[in-house]
Amino acid sequence: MRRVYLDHGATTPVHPEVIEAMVACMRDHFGNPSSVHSFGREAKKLLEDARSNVAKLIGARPEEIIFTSGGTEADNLAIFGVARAMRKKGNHIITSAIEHHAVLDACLALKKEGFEITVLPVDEYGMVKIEDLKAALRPETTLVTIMHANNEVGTIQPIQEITRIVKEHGAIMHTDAVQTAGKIPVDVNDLGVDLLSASSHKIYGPKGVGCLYIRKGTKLFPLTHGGGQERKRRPGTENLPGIVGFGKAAEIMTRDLPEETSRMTKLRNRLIEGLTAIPEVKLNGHSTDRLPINVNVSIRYIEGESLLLMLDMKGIAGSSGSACTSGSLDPSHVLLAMGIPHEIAHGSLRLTLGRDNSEADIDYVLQVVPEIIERLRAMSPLYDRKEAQTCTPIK
Amino acid sequence: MRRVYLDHGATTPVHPEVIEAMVACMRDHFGNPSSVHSFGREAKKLLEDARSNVAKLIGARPEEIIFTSGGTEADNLAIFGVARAMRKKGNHIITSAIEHHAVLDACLALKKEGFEITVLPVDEYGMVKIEDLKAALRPETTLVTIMHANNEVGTIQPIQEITRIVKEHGAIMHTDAVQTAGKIPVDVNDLGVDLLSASSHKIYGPKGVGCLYIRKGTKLFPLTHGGGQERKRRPGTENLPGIVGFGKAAEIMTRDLPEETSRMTKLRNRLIEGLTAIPEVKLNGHSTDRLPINVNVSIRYIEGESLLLMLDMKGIAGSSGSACTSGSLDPSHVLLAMGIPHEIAHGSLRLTLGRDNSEADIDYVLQVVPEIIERLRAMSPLYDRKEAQTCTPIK
Amino acid sequence: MYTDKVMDHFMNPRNVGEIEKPSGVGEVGNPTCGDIMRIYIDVEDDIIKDVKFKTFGCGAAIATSSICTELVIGKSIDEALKLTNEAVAEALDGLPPQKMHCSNLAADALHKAIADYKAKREDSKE
Ligand SMILES: Cc1ncc(COP(=O)(O)O)c(C=O)c1O
Ligand SMILES: Cc1ncc(COP(=O)(O)O)c(C=O)c1O
Ligand code: FES
Ligand code: FES
Repeated sequence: MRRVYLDHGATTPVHPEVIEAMVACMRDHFGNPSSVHSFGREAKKLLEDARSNVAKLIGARPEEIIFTSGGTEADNLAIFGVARAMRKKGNHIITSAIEHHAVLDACLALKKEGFEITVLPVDEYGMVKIEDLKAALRPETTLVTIMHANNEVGTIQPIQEITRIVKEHGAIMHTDAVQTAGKIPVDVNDLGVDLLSASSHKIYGPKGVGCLYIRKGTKLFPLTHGGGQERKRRPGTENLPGIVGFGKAAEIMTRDLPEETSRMTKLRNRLIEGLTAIPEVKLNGHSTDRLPINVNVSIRYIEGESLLLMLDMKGIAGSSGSACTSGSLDPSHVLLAMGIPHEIAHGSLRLTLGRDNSEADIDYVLQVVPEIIERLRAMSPLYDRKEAQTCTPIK
Repeated sequence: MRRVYLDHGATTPVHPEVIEAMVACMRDHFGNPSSVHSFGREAKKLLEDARSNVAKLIGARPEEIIFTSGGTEADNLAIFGVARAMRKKGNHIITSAIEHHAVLDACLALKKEGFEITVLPVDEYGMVKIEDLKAALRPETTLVTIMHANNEVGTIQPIQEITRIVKEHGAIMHTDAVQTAGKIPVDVNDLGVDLLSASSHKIYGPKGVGCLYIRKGTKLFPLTHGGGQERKRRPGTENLPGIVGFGKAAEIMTRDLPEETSRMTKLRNRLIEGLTAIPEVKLNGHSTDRLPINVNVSIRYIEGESLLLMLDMKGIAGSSGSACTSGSLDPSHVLLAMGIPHEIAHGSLRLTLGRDNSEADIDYVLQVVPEIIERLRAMSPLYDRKEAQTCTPIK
Repeated sequence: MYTDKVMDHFMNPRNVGEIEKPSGVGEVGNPTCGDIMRIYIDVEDDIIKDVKFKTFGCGAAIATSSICTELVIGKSIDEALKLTNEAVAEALDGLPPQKMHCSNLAADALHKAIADYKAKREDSKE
């Protein structure tokens, strides 16, 4: 059976060159980078080479990169780290309603520690409004954390403009760039941010490694304590094979970015056109300020998990913001924040493109999806009603 | 040049079968374990198989294992997690003076949060005394954290007995088994502990992955917040290749433990005999309650870093508790806690054995080390003085 | 995640559709995740002759709907009323824990359809 992986927003296959670099590291340079001897020095060199490559990907200096166990830890380190370090200055933090749970849940946990959190709303395209941000900033605001691009609907925020306002106000600016670093141009100095999170497994590197960019001079408490690794900001023996893999992935992404971005954008646009041509299928997110790899549609009268299962039987891997896939009781907080009603969020489908996808993959998806929608709608009690015109139309 | 790696206490080479399993995982099963589709389900299966293998290594049930980014995070999660969760019950924590920095520094950080910390002393062999523990327990003691075996001097604590007393008192017991799990028999039910930390890279698995055993029913706050992975105790996309590698390493260690333990013990004893035959070289730590892989000696009148560098020139990799290697101003806190004077701790040498070491390696070391000691002592002003009998003798 | 039996009933659901002049109709919305099931029954002499369903929900919801229709066709309404959520889940060789609530949909909708049938019968007697 044809297998078409369209869940690159969740994770990506590991690039063969990345695997090669990791194997070489584990086979030939297994030392502990903290050790005095030659095994340690070799390991240390690999560590620092990887740091340079990751720094280059986002226009940073190597000494501003702290390796973490992934995007989640990077987000937590940034948010807890700055909030606690700046506590004497203020206890107010601003974030947005469409952040990843790594950011939102960290902010909620800070609330329990006595911090005040403002969660900015977004418009129907998932965009934060500048006026809302301006209105929310207070003298005691120490940190603003707003993601670069959203993982579900792909909307890209105007981080440069946001950061300018935040910095003018004297607060610290963090952005979760897990979905952008390596996928669209990201430069910490262009953006102006103080902190930026990235993750390896979204860009063809291994899972379990990420980084936090920390602009020189930014105060931050560590989350964990122990050895003096990573300038005391993140102790523990470094995940050397993972870091080496991340470094190699960053190198490849830096090299291939322009070409891949235009190729992805073309495939994405074809996929969006094809899917939204199906009756009562609507694009979620922004039509242009959008990740090149992201397609997200709501398909009325059907539920996302059953759609994913049927796609899976046809070899197609996607994801959904349906409550039934979330393990919790609610559909995607991102879709809800964009004002999409529960029952429509239930029928959302996210397809995220990657390096391995071809035009033929898109053809296959556009052949299979309409058939499956047809089948599921035929089973749906909501679709009946629609024919009887008792349903509220999609706005 | 012959290369003899004798720093297995710092980290180990990755076993070829481990590399193979990791490559297969990255090449063929790169999905996100949280995804609904077949790529996700395959990844989930690998994750759970690894969990079973790690559980088996320490006699636990799979659902009691939480994967972390290493031993440091496992220690921090246990200590912060329990201390904060039990805060209403009490604010007193007991640890020992020879813990790894991941434990000691976590406890120190808790002190800043208002906890009271008792640091138990150790005897000259690095052993915690049961009477000291009994005297330290208070009604408000919620957590006792004492390591299974020490990473520097290899002393194995009577954790079973300690745990019995702690549990009778109604407190929670954590042990850092980073140096024991996979090297000597470890069974969480024999030991009776509530929490136990282990790390992959000390047992021929990859760096950057470890686990915390959490006995069913033990309350614990997470360190980081985000997705619902690892039963909400440790969010973030799982380090799947690392975890698969750890699982494979655990499987190999479970299989080879008895044989390797007796082989290591023999090599260790030869090495100890040979080194302590050199004048004014003395064993640190316990002679029998000792890790099979650990040799630690103090070599008077010389300094550890220069010794390591000279050994390195001969292809031998070891480590030292010298202040000059520590990056801080003090020599090993472990040696100092054992009552070893500064100047003697300075001249400590740790050689830690592994699967790849042979009798011939020991021969080589026992030929090279005396020559180097000779050379360094010839340079040492202390050695002069010694001949003039002005130095305090080693007790 | 799902057993082979769940996947079979999900991919090849039995008795999907509607009954033109049903003896009873039951509809439930699962308040926990917003899913909906509607069941139609055709009853003759208190025996369920035919059942059809329509479901908006996850794989487990569709599979439980399907097996539920199979379990009750040919049964008396009294027997059908004894069908429990657990029995439905069991007939599918089990459901993942987080999906157990989906099995409520089917049995509840069926019981509602039977109640509807009984109410209609009472009405017509009057
Ligand atoms: C926007 C965003 N932030 C954070 C994360 C978490 O990163 P990681 O999976 O490396 O923990 C993800 C991915 O899951 C993400 O998409
Ligand atoms: C006793 C002990 N605890 C904790 C650690 C930390 O483990 P990791 O290196 O996996 O962070 C080590 C090793 O460095 C150790 O020897
Ligand atoms: S119908 Fe929503 S989880 Fe089953
Ligand atoms: S003599 Fe140089 S660091 Fe100690």
